[in-house]
Amino acid sequence: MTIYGLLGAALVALGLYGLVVQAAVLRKILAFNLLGAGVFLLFGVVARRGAAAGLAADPVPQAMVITGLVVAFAATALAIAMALRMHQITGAATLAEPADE
Amino acid sequence: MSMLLQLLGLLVIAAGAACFALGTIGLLRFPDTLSRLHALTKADSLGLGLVALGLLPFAESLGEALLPFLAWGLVLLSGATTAQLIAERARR
Amino acid sequence: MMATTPGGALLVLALTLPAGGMLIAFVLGGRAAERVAIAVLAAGVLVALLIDAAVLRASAPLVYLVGGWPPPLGMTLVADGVSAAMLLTAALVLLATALYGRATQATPPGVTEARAPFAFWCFLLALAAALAAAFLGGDLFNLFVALEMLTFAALALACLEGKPSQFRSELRYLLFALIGSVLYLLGTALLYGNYGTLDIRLLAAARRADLPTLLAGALMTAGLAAKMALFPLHLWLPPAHAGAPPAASALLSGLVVKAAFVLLLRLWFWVLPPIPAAAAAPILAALGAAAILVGSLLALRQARLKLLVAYSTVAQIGYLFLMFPLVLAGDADASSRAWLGGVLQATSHAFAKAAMFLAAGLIAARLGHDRVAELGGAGRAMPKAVIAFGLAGLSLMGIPPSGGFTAKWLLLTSALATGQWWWALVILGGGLLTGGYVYRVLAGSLTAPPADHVVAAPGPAGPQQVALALALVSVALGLLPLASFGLLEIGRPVIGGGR
Amino acid sequence: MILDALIAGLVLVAAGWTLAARDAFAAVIGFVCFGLLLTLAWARLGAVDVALTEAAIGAGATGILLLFAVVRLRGGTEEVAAATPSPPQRIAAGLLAAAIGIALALAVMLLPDPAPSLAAPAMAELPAFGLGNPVAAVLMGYRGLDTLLESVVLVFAVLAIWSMAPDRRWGGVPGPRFPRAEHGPLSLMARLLPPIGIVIGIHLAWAGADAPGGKFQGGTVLAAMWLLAWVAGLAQAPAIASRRLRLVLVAGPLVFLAVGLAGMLVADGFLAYPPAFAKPLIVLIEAAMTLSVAAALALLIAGPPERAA
Amino acid sequence: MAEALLLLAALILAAVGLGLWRVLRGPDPADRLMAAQLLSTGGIAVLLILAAATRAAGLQETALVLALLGGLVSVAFVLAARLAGPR
Repeated sequence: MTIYGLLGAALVALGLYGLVVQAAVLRKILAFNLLGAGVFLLFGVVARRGAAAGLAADPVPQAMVITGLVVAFAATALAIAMALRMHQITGAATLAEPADE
Repeated sequence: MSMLLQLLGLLVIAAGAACFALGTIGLLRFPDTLSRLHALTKADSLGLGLVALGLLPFAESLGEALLPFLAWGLVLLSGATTAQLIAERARR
Repeated sequence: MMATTPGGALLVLALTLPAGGMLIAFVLGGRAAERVAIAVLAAGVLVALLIDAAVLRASAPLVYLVGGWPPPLGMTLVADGVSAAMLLTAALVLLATALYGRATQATPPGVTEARAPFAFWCFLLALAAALAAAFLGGDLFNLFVALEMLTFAALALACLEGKPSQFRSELRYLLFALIGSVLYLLGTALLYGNYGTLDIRLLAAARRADLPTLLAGALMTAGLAAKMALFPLHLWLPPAHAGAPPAASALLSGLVVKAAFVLLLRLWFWVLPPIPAAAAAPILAALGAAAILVGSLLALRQARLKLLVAYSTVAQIGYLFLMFPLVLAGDADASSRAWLGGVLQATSHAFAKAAMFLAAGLIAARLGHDRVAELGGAGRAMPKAVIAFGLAGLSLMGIPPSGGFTAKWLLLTSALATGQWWWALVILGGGLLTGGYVYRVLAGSLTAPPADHVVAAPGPAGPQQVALALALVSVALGLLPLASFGLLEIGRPVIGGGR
Repeated sequence: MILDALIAGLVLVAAGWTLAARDAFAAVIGFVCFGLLLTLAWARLGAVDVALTEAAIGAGATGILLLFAVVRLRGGTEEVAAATPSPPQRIAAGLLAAAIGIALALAVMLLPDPAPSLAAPAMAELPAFGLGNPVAAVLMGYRGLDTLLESVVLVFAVLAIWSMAPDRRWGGVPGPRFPRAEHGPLSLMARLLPPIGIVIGIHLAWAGADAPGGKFQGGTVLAAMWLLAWVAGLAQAPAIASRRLRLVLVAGPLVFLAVGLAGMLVADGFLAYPPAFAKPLIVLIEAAMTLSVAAALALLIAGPPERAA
Repeated sequence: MAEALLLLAALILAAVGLGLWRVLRGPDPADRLMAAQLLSTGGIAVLLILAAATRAAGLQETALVLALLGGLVSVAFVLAARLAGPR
């Protein structure tokens, strides 16, 4: 169980790093999803630690993760729709200001 | 009796694991995409089939016994389809 | 044990009315969406007033146990003084923006439904629901969902114009908002693991100063600060807010940012243990001070009116952060003043900034541009809009009598009373700089000769009156006697004096 | 425990690859593998409901979404190179991220033992709902407001994505048009798989009351089946102006809201159920939600309207 | 018995996990996808075995969902590649 806690922490770190360092929007979105997965995994560890009453894990954090996963998916879809529109209009794949302005 | 069957099941699953290993070796060692494709599709569908078979003695109900085979069928179907699509693409 | 209080059902109404309204407007489509939105937002003002009255009458927070399940298993909706005040502020600004939008966001004749107007009316309701959820939520995870509702609604409003240049800044806005939400969520994971509940009141009773709590506090503060565009995370805000249509900008700058502020209050004064919080609060205030100075200086240098107003938001948000070390300083009276000042700054800025953006939008629409250097004649062409801008400017500067003055004066006296005079200097300096950029706009639009193409024919009066009304409210907040702000004290955790 | 170490290691490799891959396409494949392995992690953590959700949404739906995006986002490599932070900035970011990671790991280790848990009270009150799955009881009962708001968020998200369209496309049909696959492997799969998938999806949604599963998982499977038919050219996306489509989208949240408000009159309050009817009401909500979730997820993947109706 | 099953699951995962190397190396996108597919099939096998070993309800269904959606991801990949082709 500890190992998943460490994994969650590592994923958060990786995701944050990727969000800062990656330039392309799509890669930022991927990094955001890694970060989110790390956070959810920490919820999972918390749930597992709270195993009681014959359950393998505390159901409350589990329900929170399910809610969070759906919301994260919707956010990803929105970010991608915006990135596609930006690409369609300006041809840009990053958030950097265009050099000519 | 059931113990014996379960041991037998373990052996079958082990054979399935071997199939997965072979598929991986093929994937890693074969020289080009198409031959890797052939190695892979056979190995992994066979591997999963053996696992489903080997799990039979562990099942406690009919549904539980049949579900792995349903999953296997789905993998076969989509595996075959995508293999064809990939081959189509690789030949181009 | 917590229980539903009389009047608690009003809280359900405040939340479900706009949420259900949005769903219905979405199905009905077209012009019906506009009618639904205006009816629901008008009813929203009524509900907010009833809630304020009920909180005042009870002199205690309203509580509603959702599903009848008490926390920690269930969750609550709670309206204390801050929620009630913010709810009313939001309801009024939303209704004003809707009335303004009747002129600028009407479905054009000849079509049954058009993209921007339809999205505007639906997301106006969506925003109302999200704000209600954020102000009333009594559970930290439920507040996360509220934050995400807010992100979607705010982002869609910001993108309404559909201009090519816009998607870059709005996408950056989205990424900042999402990172902010995830950091917040990370904190809630730690808090749940540490306390086994996310109910704010239960956490307040159980809080300990251990590593998980402090780390959670730091992560959640960082996330909320990113959403509030606190210096040095402010870069996304000005282009994102300035790029939106005026009605949307007014909501983004005036209200959306305040939802994160209310969450920050919950976090710092309810969830975090007071002693480490008091130690860390000066950092928050220092960043706020930097935001005031940098934001004001940048606003002074902007060539575009809407960007100027947006940078002013960065500065004015800075003031909100000054309250943290003052509230936590341990002097009961100064703490209460700082609390009032901070919340009053949030409400008066909401009215003033909404008025400013609406006025700026009207001026820009009339002149065909929003270059600050060429505002000549705006004063003659649309006097009410310019007056609205000026009055709102007074409140931002902190000149009496105005809500902004009372807020800043309370913060200032609290800073002096607790011996933290340096924050007082920042407040005064920020006021001077604010005066500088407001003066630039007013001087340009009042004195410079009108450009040829600005004809004297008056534009539609309605939108101008809306902007003016908002500005007047932000001024009128300063005419209320201090005692009338007792509402804001209801349900406030007592810090200092006691322990 | 070997299994756990193996899963964790592979997840980390996949995550690292997702970040490090030079090619965006390779990164997306890495992410799909990541989601897959994460499903195993959830299974090992005893959170089967989450494992199901991760399999359906994290690995499946997100993967499909990203794959469609990556081919349309072929971006200039020079632009990316120019916008990439400099090595010192990257090192600073790396140090900051590592510090946060280490602090988190420490904080997780320092969480109290025995851990606080709501498992016992959640189980104790379970009979009030007539449900066998405690996670479903949390989602529909104790924390029903989260779920209600989340289902509303999905409607927000769909409309937000639609509103990204150019003005002239408003009311049109979302997404690209796919050529109809009359024969060949794709056509075969698009005809064979959906009937099975629909049964599985409905089973998941239905079983969610008593076993792992529920509206989100079932709805995702249904959405995936529609997407398959769509990409094979066998199904057409409806125009976004369609009243019926919008009704399907809001059916779930609206039914949930209506039942919740009715609870104020006939039960203990908002989002409370009268004890005798708790289970049938929850099943009713779940059914409507499954439909709405399926429609919303499919439309989120299809994107803004791109063609006239 | 459960331990033996878990061990076998670990073996299968190790075997298909090595295939990640192909995801990393490529060179063709199709190679990467095939490796991902192998991983998916292996993951399904692991879940099925876990279901038998731990008797936790719902794991078999999870495997089923992976089988359904895994195929769809592959189809999406090929179609996406087709879509990208002409441009």
